[in-house]
Amino acid sequence: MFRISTEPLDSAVLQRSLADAHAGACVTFEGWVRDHNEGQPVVALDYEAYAPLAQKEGLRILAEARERFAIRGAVCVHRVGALKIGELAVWVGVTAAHRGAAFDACRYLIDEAKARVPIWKKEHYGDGATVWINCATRGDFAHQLKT
Amino acid sequence: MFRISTEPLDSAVLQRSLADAHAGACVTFEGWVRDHNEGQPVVALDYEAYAPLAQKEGLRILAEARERFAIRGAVCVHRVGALKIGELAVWVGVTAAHRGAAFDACRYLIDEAKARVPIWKKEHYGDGATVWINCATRGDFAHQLKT
Amino acid sequence: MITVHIQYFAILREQRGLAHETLATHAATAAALYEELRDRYGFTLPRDRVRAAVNEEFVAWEAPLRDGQKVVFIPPVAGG
Amino acid sequence: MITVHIQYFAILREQRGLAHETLATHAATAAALYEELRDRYGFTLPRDRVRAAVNEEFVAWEAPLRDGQKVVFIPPVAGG
Repeated sequence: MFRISTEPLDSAVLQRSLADAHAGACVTFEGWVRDHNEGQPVVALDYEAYAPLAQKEGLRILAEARERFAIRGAVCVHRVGALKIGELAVWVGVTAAHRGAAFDACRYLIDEAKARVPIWKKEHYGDGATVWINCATRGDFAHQLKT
Repeated sequence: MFRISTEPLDSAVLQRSLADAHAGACVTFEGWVRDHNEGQPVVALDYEAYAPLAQKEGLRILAEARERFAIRGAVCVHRVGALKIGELAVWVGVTAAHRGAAFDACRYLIDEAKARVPIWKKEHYGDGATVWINCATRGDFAHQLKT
Repeated sequence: MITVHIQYFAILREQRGLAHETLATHAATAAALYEELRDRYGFTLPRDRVRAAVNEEFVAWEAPLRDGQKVVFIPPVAGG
Repeated sequence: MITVHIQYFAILREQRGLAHETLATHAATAAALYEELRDRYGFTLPRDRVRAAVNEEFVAWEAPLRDGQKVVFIPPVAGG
């Protein structure tokens, strides 16, 4: 299951959705809003998604994980909207008979989701500045150096 | 924190204990009692620990993980007693600024805990037979083949 | 001349100053349309850091644009 | 002759039929004690699949045993 959520994520509920008597291992990844990035204090984040394409790309990544790894269940949910420090931005959970496949698939899902799913993150810093992550261009860097 | 627990584990409570505004990633591993092992239907499990030494060895493994990986928090709790299918046998959670360290440390902790901490598992099968896992000897296998 | 529906996200939405518009264009490909919009609105992202999507699927930059299509330009993603 | 306190776990507890005992022995090392108990109680695990712990720490098989120590033999572990 892949989902973009405008509501806060509840990891306990998400994990219960993976309950499975055939599974011996459950590995989860949670992405939390961190209070700093590359040395800068971060006070809040906005996440934004192109939901229809995010959904399709998310399902493709889940299908790839099922092909590559001997897993049973897999879920990825990404929050969008205005998030505060400590809030849950993304939840990935994978179950498998054995732990190796669960770890590998969970890592694959979050790595691919971060690289491919059309979701964007804007950081708000203590001084009021904001930056769309990964969108800086040479000109922006020059500007940042001057200020 | 390492702990041997005679009470059921609550993963939501354990994960909340890792809350940390400096952490951007939280990876957890849960070991669940699976309804089969190597083709045999399993109906229940007993876990037993040599608690004082388990505690010391668990803390050593956590300290090793802190030395090897750039992590912030790490918790491992293992349940002992009579467990039913689907119950949580072991919970490992790791937080870090970045996800790579959290995945690697979580994997290290469960691998080392399974290999080194004095905890034993007895499986109960559908036909009433029981086996202490990893304790079969050549004679046992011969016996199993005959029955 | 074709008419396309463009939706903007993230840094492109901010630099354009709106979230979607319907536009008549002579651009024959997604690439040509991005360069046209970049000239007009001063998008800072060069095309090689952006991807194109048409009707909710990623497309190659040189895929031909057709009348009535929904076009989205995807700035570098940053989920997680 | 020394007296040691032995605690049994898992398969060794079941094969011994009790969880702990205090024992007088001539065994000078953990290795000698395990072999003595194995002969007496028919433990199925050969020594190379077992580890020894004395006073709540793992020890080498050839570490000398002393009077009053707590000895535990550790069958192959299987946590998780």
